[in-house]
Amino acid sequence: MDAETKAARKQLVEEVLAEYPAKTAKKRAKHINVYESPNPDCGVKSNIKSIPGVMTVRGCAYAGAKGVVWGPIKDMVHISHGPVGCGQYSWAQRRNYVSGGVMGVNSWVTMQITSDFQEKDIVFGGDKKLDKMVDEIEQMFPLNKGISVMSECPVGLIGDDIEAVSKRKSKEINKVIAPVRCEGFRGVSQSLGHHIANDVMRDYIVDKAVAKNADQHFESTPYDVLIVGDYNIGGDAWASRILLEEMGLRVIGQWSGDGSVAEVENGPRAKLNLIHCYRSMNYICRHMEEKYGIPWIEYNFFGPSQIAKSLRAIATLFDEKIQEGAERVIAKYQPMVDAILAKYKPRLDGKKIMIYVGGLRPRHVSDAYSDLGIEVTATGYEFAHNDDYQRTTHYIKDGTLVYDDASEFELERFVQALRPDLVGSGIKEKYGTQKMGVPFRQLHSWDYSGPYHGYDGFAIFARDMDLAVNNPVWKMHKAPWKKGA
Amino acid sequence: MDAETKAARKQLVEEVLAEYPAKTAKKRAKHINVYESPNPDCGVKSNIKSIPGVMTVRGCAYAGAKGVVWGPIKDMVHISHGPVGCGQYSWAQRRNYVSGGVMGVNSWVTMQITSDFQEKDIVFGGDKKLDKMVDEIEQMFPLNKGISVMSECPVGLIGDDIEAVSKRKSKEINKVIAPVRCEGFRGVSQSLGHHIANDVMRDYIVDKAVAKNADQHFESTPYDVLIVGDYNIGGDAWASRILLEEMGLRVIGQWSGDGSVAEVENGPRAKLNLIHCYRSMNYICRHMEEKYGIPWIEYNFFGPSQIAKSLRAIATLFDEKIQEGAERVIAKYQPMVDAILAKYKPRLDGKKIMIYVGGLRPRHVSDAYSDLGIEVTATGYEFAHNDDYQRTTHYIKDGTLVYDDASEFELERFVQALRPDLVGSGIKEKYGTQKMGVPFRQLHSWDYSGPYHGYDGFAIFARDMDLAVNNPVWKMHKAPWKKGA
Amino acid sequence: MPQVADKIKDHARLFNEPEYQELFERKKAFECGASDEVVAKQSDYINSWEYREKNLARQALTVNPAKACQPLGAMFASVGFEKTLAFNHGSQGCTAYFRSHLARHFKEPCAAVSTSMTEDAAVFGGLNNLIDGLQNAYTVYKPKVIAVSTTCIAEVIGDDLTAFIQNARTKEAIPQDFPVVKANTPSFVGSHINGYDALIKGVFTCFWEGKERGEVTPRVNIIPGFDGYAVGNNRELKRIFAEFGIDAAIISDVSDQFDTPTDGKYRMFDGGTTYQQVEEAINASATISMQKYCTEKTLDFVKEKGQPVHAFHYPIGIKGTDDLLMTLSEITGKPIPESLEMERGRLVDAMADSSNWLHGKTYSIFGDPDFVYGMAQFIMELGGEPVHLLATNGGKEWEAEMKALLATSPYGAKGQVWPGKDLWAMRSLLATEPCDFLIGSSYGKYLEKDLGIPLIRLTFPIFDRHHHHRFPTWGYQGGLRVLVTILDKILDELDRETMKTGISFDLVR
Amino acid sequence: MPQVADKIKDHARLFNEPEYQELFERKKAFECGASDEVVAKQSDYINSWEYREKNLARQALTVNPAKACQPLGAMFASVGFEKTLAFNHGSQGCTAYFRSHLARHFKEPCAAVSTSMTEDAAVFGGLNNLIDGLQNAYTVYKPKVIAVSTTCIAEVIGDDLTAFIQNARTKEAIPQDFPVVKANTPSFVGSHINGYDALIKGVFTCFWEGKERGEVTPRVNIIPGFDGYAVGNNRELKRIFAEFGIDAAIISDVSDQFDTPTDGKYRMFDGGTTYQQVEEAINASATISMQKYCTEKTLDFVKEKGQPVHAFHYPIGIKGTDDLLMTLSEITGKPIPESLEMERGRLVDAMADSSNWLHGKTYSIFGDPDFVYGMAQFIMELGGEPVHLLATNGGKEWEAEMKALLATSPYGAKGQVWPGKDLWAMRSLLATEPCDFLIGSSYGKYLEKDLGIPLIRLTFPIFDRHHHHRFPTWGYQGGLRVLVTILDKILDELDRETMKTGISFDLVR
Repeated sequence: MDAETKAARKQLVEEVLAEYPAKTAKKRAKHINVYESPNPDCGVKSNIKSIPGVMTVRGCAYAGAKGVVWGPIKDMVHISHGPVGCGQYSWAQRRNYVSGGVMGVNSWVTMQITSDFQEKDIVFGGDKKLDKMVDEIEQMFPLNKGISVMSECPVGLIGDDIEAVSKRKSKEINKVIAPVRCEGFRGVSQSLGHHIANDVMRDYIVDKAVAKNADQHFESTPYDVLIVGDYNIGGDAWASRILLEEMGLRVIGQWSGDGSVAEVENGPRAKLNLIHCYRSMNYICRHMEEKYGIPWIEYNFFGPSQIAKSLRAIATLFDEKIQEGAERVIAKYQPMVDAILAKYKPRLDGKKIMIYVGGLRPRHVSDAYSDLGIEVTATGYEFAHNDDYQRTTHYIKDGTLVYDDASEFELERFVQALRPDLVGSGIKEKYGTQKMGVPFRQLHSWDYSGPYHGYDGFAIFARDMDLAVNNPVWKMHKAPWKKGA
Repeated sequence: MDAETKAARKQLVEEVLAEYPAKTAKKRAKHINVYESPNPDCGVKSNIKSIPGVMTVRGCAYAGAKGVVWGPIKDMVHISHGPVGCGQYSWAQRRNYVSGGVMGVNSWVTMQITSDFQEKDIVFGGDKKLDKMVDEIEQMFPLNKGISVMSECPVGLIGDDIEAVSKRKSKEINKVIAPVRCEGFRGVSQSLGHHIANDVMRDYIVDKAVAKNADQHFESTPYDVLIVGDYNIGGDAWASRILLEEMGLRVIGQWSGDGSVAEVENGPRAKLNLIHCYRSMNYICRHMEEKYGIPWIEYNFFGPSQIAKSLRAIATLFDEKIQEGAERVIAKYQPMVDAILAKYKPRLDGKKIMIYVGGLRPRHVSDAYSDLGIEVTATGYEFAHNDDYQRTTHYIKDGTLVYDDASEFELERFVQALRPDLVGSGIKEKYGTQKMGVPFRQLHSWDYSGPYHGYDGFAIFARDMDLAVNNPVWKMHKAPWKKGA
Repeated sequence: MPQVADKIKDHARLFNEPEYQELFERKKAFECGASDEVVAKQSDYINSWEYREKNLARQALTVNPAKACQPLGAMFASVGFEKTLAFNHGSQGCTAYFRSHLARHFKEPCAAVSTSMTEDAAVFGGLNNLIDGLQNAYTVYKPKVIAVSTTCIAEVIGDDLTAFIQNARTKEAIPQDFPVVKANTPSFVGSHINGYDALIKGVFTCFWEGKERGEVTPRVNIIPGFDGYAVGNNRELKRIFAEFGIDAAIISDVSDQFDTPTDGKYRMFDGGTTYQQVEEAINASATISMQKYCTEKTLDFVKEKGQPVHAFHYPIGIKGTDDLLMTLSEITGKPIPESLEMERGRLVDAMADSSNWLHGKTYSIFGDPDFVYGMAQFIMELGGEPVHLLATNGGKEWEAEMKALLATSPYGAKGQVWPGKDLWAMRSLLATEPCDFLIGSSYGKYLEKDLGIPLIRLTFPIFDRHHHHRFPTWGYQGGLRVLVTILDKILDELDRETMKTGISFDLVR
Repeated sequence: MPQVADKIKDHARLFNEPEYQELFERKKAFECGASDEVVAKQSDYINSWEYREKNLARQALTVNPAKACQPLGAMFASVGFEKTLAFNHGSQGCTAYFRSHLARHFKEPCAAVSTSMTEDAAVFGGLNNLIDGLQNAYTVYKPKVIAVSTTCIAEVIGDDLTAFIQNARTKEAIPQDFPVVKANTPSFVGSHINGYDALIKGVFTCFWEGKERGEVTPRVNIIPGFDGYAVGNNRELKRIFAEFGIDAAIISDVSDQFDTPTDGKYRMFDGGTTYQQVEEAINASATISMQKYCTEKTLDFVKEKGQPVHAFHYPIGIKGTDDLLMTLSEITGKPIPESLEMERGRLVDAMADSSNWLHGKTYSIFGDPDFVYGMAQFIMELGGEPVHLLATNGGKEWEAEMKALLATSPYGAKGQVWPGKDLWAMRSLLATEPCDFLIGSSYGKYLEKDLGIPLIRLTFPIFDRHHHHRFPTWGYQGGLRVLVTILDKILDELDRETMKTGISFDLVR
């Protein structure tokens, strides 16, 4: 990027910060930067407490644990343990698609199951209620394979011992009951919720299953892999799995999109763990590597460049059969990719996008946009850690604006100043951005579209970016009689 | 009825007539009467030209011929021959239900097929167009069993020879082509259209089929009957047929609701003709009686009293087996009738209805209402003849107001003065009546309900009258803040 | 025995019962119909390209046209004027049909009289019918004005309305100065939109007789055209005028006539354009037609009087409304009010919010020429793609205008324009080149049934849904309603489709 | 390979392709789930009366409740006031959830800040968070007022809002006289409707502080309550006031805030009740609550000030609107205007026209207590029969009022009232005692799917349809819209049902 533009961007950052109280400006300054290539990091601090009153976009540990990691496991009943709201607002919001389940019979992903704490539960504690809930769950939903207890804020404040209740009731019903201490005040964002969720999954399912060799009928193959950190938003994991299977691998589980307790239990039987969302599930991959010697590899199934790269990288860890498989898969989809690019690239070439989301997407989608000719002008994470920003440098260009835990105020100013052709962020950011006349796609929920992973997903991704950017409405926001004005 | 009420009614009639110009009042006076029991007629003139400018409810000969008699024959293509409107306004309006047909393949009842006359067709004549239309019908609808040519006004005025075209093309395609001279200006109402339609059906199908013994494989039985004058509105004919079949008769055809050319051709093989709508199809019954010696009997399948009476009357014309059959049918349905009456009669008892429709209904529905406890306060026909009014005296009580070819003006005044609990008339009368706060049922289309014939139909009839009379909306038309006023 | 007093089955369910299914089987034996195989084969055949070609080549046969005849339009236009009795000179059956047709759409009474011409009148002329008719109608219904239009018979035999009406005055059937509007409306020329045109022109002709344009009053005449949504639309127009602070007269305003209350009283006449407004209309700044093809002759007549005219094509959506407002602003010199600009922004907002569901959906549209134009324009604004655009009463000029419209947008690339074609032709078009949704009138329900393409009812006649016409389709607010109507259908269908497996049956969309 | 560039399949269709169906089969082998027979058996069992009884007997477990928590209601109420920033003291995740929740319903941005309390704050109290939060929010967003409500953590640890805010003033985080509204809104008490109540009461408490009722201004305060249709309804109320010529203040009016235009500019604040109105409200003639259960404490507070209060139950339809108008008339001494009486007559007219389709249909209704009441009342006016009436956040008083309502009409005979129950209980109720239609929020779509009972979306939250909230449900015009919504569903379903055979697939209905 030319020095002038870069300077202008730095100037913009200064201007925005200047509107904060001094103390706040100083803190926020550490989280915003114009990237200098080829620095090995983005030059921003991360994973630090949000500043009160600035309208952070972040959520909480409960959102990370229940909403992201545990919620998609379909054959468990996930209790939102505490008052009604948390479960209500997150009810069926994450589009974690499920195959073959009957709601309320053997799948509970799209249900809101809560202890609905009342004042008396706060005063006298909620453990008794939890005990009774387990019995009622068994009555109502006897085919459940286990229960998770997702703690909401009050639970951690009133001294409840959900671990004890879980242990006792687990013995009674002879199923997993996983107490997850993901109270909303823990940590600084969703991120700690992921970590806690990983740890509980490790302690209450993975290690126990390995210890007791739970599924003795499982027949391993040399090609067994596990998908980790794909939550099957709009079917993402399926559009990924299909490629892995086509190249000759056997996918033995999905963590946790469309996942089941059996897949979690048998996960450690994989020969290789394939991790898509590093942020939310690297913990358990590291654990499995350390404890069971299972190697893991990050992959990126957004867009044809990264898909091909990832397929090849995965294949190198297997034999020639799989390597040929990867090439066959890439070749098979190439004509479709060519057709998609031929149709959409001319409509999108040279457009600029600003990204602000969580997890892996602020970097992972970058090359998918490049494949379509769209440049990432700015990007940032809601709840990243330093290792995320390091990884981001492989994707972004010199001069890219990077923001960590951006406030709505900052985002609005950046959008106004940079006037990108597209913003990719979340539901809270969507409608305000659009009012400015700027096209927008939700990059959490895929704006109710998807899948975006894999080749099948890329076709949809391309279509969606085109329809977002080029919808005629974006030429209409100014009344024609005001045009002269 | 007490003399006072009767006098009031006569006074009402005088008052209404007084608003007409003298000449008109004099003419209309002959059509309105307060019935004096037990006179053998209703004391009204009928089947006379409507008076210009008074808003008669009547339609035209085309409506009677195409809309009523021919239109329901499902496997023929009925051409509305002339300008586009007549066919358009009558398109799929009569609810002549059809079993087992595929629209545009072997059934055309719900289609509007027209020659869409343009100015040049008026100037140069429409015969050439008709000729071509037959060819195009054969191309588009090869499975048709024949064509009817329903003349609209211009055809009769411009000297077209549709008979010649029909004859020629009929030979070419070897199917019936029936030219029906039902121009709208012929006669004084729908009624002449029925007659013309009957005559053409006689000449172009019935007599020809008999003459050539069209269907030689037809195996007769002693119990063969033909349903005549049931147009299967909302499935009426089916709810009737089921009873006849249950009592042991074999129904060999339906004229013309859900009818087919074959059923018309084989009609004269019946041992007895059962006529429901006397007005519209008595002509062909008389012809079949005269020419083929087939007896006919009028029946009334509205309401349990008349159904039982009719079943027994029909049965007496057959052997004991059928007579037993009739009793069996009556007994079978009695519990259902009792339950219906138990449910609805208490809700309807003592209510009064005003009726104004066409065909057979102004008299035939009378006892069905009586069965429910509803009294017919006034009744009249759009297009009756004297024989209809004679038949009506068997149904109505002393003091009933009778009007023939009533104008909307008269009807409105009578409704305002008599304030019945229910009015049964047509779509043109429906909404104005309701605005007066008076419940209404369409008695042409059954207000999109039905069937009303037979026992199954009576259950629906009872339900519908209840919902019309007792819907809570009829207590709402006055604003409560106006109640004191 | 299917009926039980507690749960009575009517036609919709009764005949699915086994008793009746068996009855149908028994009956079938007497029908001597084609075999099931032959029927199936023909059923397939009518979906083929070969059939389509034959279907489109028809020259004489019309099947399921989407148009009505002139006097219907004249009747509709008549009742939009204050205490005006619609009066058809011709056979009485016509009048019964017009009245029923409008009643079925508006679910309202429709008053109109006929001269009830019969065979003798066909031979000797309808003079006596007209005289008697005028006298009776005048006496009984006490209208301010009688609006005479003709049906086929009077046109074919050549009855001279002008002479006959003069005769009626001479015979004192009506007072000398009683205004009688005349419109020749032969059913074998044009369609209901031309009848509308003829009647409006007749009103102007009658009330502007002998007058010339004088000093211009700052006022706009608006002629809505034949519009099944007139109740909602005319009221919305009046609301817009009020926001604007514009003096505007709707010429033929049926919005009250077709929306009288149920309060115990039947109003045969209600609301409508006053004749004072009609008389003053000659001096208005300009006349705007909301539907060009409904007002061609009227606008010529107005233009001849020296008054500027503007014509729109049933404007729906952003550009349609923008153009209307800018024209109003231009004519009156008044700025477009902030409140309407705010409504515009809110419609744009709704379009943006829903754009991902609307984008790329394909639609076929049928109806009157102006409606198809306005609707197609809005569809393209929504990122939708028009496929088959059909107006049975559209001609060459309309075809050219439609093609020009399609050419303005990349979303018009799939658009094919079908002037003069009927809905049986549409059937072939949709069978061979399908689309996602069909926009039209209730007549489209057979296409929906046969081809599985969901129908969105947005134009006259709507017989099988109630009260839609009480809400507007015009203006930014009307655009919002149209958008929501379309979007609801899209999302309803998506729910239905995804309900089977549960996959994609999302709580949020 | 399912994707083709010309016709890209997304999630709704992609996974029906054989490739994916086979993938699901392969995956199933790793899931070790119950056998198909066991699943089928349990699927049947959950529809049984036995299951229903167990389901209704639950004491600890809540499944699919139809209620949210207090601070959501407080946030909704906050943004109905002029330039007021909703400010949650507690964990930041709560605020993110409230904002998303409202955004998904209104398809609008929802601004609110949090004090982002974390573990240290849980231990040491949230004082610093509150002070910093106020300072940042005040500086960055420049609101006129900040409305503080609490989430669980602040309530459980017992943060003292009054003292903390005073502390913030002392530390000059905000100016001394900067108004800060307070509401304690613990999520473990009541539901969103109580949070609404608390915030409104908080506003009055803040702005009426030290004031007593003086000379009465002829004005009415209207508190709409928590209403997902607020955009349409509040505007409709204002239109009604204008027709009436009444001076009325809507207390918390979100109609502009949740309907800002897309015109190139993001408005974080728009419209809302002014604080002048709030201050003057103390001297109004009376206060009317549109939703009793949303305003119990507020009305008590107003009553204590000596002002008359009136409370309705989300009035829909004829009697609901009649009562509202008569109350307005009574309070203000102004007669009900003719124009509204005409609208009334038009709604009655629509009800009469459609009565044969509406009569005798059975409905179950769920939602907030006032909504269920108002809706059930209208359903009975339409000749419909309520079956299961459920409010998760309804209590004993509501139950008694509902039963009294049902007893006023023969159409209420089938009605069963279910206070405190959730939608998994509703599932059992509908499986064992079904009805024709279900009225509620988007959450009802799972019931529709499982039980085949069509859902009519008429209350918050509506996540999967757009812009419905821009149209009113209140007033006679709102009643018409509700009627049409219900009727469209009835007729859509009838068409769908009869499309199979063609019998009863009528053109006119």
